Amino acid sequence: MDYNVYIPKLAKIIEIKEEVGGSRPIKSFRTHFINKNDFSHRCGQSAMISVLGKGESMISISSSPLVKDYLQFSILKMGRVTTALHEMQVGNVIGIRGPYGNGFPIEEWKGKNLVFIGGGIGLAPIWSVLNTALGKREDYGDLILIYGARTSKDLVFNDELKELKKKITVFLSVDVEEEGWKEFVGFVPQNVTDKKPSPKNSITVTCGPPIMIKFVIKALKDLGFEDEQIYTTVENKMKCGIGKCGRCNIGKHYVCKDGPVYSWAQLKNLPQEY
Amino acid sequence: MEKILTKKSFSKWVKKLESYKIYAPVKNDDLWNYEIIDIPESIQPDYPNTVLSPKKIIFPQREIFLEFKASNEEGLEVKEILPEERPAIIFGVRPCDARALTLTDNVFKGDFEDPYYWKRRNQTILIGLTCNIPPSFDCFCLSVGGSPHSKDGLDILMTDLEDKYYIESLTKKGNQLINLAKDCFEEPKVMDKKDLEKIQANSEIQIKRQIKDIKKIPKKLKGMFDTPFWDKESLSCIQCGICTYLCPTCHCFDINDEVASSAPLKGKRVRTWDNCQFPDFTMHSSGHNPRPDKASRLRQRILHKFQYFVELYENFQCVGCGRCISKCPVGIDIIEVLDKVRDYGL
Amino acid sequence: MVKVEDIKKEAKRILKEGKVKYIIGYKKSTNGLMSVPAFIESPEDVENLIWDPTCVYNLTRFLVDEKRRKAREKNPDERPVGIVVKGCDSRAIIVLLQEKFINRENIYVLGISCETTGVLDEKKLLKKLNGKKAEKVEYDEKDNFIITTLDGKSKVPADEILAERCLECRANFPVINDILFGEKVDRKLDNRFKSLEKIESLSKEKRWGFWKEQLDKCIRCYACRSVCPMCYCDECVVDTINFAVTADTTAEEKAQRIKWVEKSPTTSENFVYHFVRAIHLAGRCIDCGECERVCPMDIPLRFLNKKMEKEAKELFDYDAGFDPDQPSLVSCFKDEDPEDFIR
Amino acid sequence: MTDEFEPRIVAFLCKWCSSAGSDLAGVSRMEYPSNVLPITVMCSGSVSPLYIFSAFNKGADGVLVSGCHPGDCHYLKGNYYARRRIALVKKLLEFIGLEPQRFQMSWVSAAEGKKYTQVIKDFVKEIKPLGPQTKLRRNQ
Repeated sequence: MDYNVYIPKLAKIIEIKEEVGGSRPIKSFRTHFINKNDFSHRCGQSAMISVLGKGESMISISSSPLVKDYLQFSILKMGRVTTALHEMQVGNVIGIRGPYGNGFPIEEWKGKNLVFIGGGIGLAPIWSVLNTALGKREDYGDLILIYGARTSKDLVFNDELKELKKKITVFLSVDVEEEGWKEFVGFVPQNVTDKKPSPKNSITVTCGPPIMIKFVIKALKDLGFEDEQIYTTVENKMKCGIGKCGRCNIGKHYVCKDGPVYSWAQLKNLPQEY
Repeated sequence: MEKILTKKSFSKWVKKLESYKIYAPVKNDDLWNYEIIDIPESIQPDYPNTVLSPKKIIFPQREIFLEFKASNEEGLEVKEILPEERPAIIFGVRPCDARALTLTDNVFKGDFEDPYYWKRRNQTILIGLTCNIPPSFDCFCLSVGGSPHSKDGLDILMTDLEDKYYIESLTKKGNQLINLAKDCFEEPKVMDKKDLEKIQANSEIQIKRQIKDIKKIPKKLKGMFDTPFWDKESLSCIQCGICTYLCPTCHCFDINDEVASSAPLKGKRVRTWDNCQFPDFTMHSSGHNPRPDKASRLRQRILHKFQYFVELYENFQCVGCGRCISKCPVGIDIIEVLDKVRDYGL
Repeated sequence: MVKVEDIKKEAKRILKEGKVKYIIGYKKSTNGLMSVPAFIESPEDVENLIWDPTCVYNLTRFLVDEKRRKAREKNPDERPVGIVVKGCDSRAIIVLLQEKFINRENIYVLGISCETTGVLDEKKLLKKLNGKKAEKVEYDEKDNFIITTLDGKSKVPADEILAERCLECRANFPVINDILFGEKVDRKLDNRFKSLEKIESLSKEKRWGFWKEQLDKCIRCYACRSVCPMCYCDECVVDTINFAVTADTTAEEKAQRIKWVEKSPTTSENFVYHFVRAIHLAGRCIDCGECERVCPMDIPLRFLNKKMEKEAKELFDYDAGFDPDQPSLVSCFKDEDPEDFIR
Repeated sequence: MTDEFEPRIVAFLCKWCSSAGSDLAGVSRMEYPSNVLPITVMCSGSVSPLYIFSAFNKGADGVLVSGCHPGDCHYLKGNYYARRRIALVKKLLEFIGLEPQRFQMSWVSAAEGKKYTQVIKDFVKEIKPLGPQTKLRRNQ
């Protein structure tokens, strides 16, 4: 045993960007480890973030593994730890342990079209895999992003999305009509049905609130996607992050270790405890 | 290695073990528990089940992980706190409780080894005692792959033969302890071996409770997730944590920061036992709770032990000690629940 | 003497007539001697009902579950729930009524008088039988219990194995009921707080020594809280997160939730937990003794509640659980309340 | 620096009377020990027993609850409720063997700066010989 799995490594916050304001704010944090270490992650993996004195929270890593200068986390203010994170300034120190979880099997997806479907903060885990695919553009076919939020102000990575539109097909949506909005109005699953992505040689990745995921999967099935083509992420309350503390399990699967990425073919056979 | 230790020589042997931290079952008022003892008297062979199993020594209810404090240089300082380096011996371990540790080992090893658990586990020697008579009315070890003289997880198994103990040393660690006081031990005679076999055979007959056809249960449970069975079975459950806290194989935990001072920041991160029967165990920060009622939480306890762990490790995460039955405030009987599971829908 | 046949007859009647949706009573357990709570839904199941000295549970605790379940149902069955209560348990109903937690019309009370005895203490019984297993314990005409073991039947004076609380009981008779079984028998008690003297007579440091040892035993399984009919708060001081969360609860609200008690089972944290509970039960605890009975670590929790009961009586002449219309102990006062301790 | 033990007293002071009383003592330059950590509350009746237990838990050597004289409560009855509740808490704390001097209650009006200083002086004097309160304190 050469290292202690429970001890977080210290990292400095080097950049904070306010993505979404209002009552459900989202901020992106870029961090840099204080001491050299061998942290390397796969797309879709998460890390346990410590605000010492407040506790730990499992957050998905939104930067691509191709980026070596920093780790990025996009965080919705939700409870004790995330509220403390939102109060932090550049230069403050947090703890990070991980990476944890299985991540997306992007090696298997080579040569395929990728359809990303996200809602709200659900774009964070997608962002990592999307940017990795962009970085290795020649490995993949068409890339499509279908993304929505409650209002245009709730869309994360707004600036980056504008850049992204120049490179790939992006369909945005907001839940309700608003002035100046020229794209789709309605929920994300409706937008999926509207845009009709082709199941041919495609993989879809869906992240967002559970209710959205449920209806997106239904929409995808209607479009002819097979269960094996549909990937999504699951979240549950976590403490250890390494499959020991016993609370995040769905059946015999520990979401922290064996998840959070599941194909619908796997997930539909698991009990509904998420 | 097999030896004979007369009861007279027992304390002589124990005296030679002074450098170890020694635990044994101790009675306080009417309560038996493992406690550190300074002068180990002869172990009473007829002690009933201790309230808590030796789990509380290997996996204490409170474990300090690390200390943190504000520092001028990096802003923050984090210091790992590992358990004290001190070899320990636990006397009078029931065979079921020792088996329980081999089952929790599965959880704490693997890709992410738990340094705290293993530090304590590796420096602790377990000396078991055959249950000549069952230590509880609710023992059912035979049903779940154990026995009153099971050797799993033990370093030494002692069996009481009235005026002496039959000693079976099962590991190097066990041999070492015997070699520390060679003159205390005698070689077993043929008669002793016969007595041992007789007592061990007899000990099995005395276990009255059993779960019939337990092999059918994991598969059966798999199909029972979404049935009203759990609502009915959990009606009398009061959602306390007795069954899981007293269980020698339950290992779920929580991690919390205990702050001594907020400015300048100083505190500890500690692990404490946690409990699948409490509603806050799985409740998300958003208020969503994947296991929202007592039916789903009782189901989790049963399925974790009798389905999920079988799928993962091919073992029931239950050793049949009977604590959860004897101590349940409302008499929920896991044997009865599993009997009903087996017969459900038939 | 109470005849279980009478209880069954009434239970059958009210179920058949559809007067109640189900009855909470006692039935035999599968693992031996003690009874377990029974939830009887059909007249056929009434045969399972029992009444003997092992009927220790205070079943009113399940009225809390019933209320919560009903609140979640879309079209709840509005009929009352039948519930079997002893004298002590009936006083818990009074407190729940007094606090308007339940309504009178939602319960149908089958009251049982303990007459001259009460229920047994399982630990005392085990000691009495030197660890031998009892198969059955029954009431006798006199103040005895009849114990059946594999060796046969024997008579034991009830006093020797009665639960501590029964030895100090002043409410052996249900103060509220829709139907009554057994007779009202007056009980003579020299001192209802006698057991407290054992601790009160100790010196200050000895008292602390005693309580420190007790508090240190606690493993925080919260069985004392879970079994208590008065511990019905939606959210308890020891819970780690907000339970009363809605979609509108802000992150700040959750973050600012004060962590009064750490989860670590240390003396200081156990002290806060048990003391908050004791003070919260002051003037509400009706001494059913369930907290002490269920404690796996044998902490004499009843002393804390009993102490509060005694002070409520001596300082404020207040008795809990007899009058649903009286204001609760700490939401009323009298001008002449003692204040000699105030500077 | 002397080695003499200086107790820490957490004082829950009613905003309408005792807190003003302590201010009066301050502005009148009356001398009294500086061992008090005052916490202003809206009424002595709003002091939950949990605050008191928590103060001891977090290391207070003494706890004082101070409110308006009977009949003077800004909310008419708050101090009467407090009187009952505090009496119970006091009995309970003494029951487990906490020194009775460590938990006290007083009536101090806004005009009684002098009385406030006296209460504090007496409190400090009484608990100094007891030494630090370690029974209920969190081990840090």
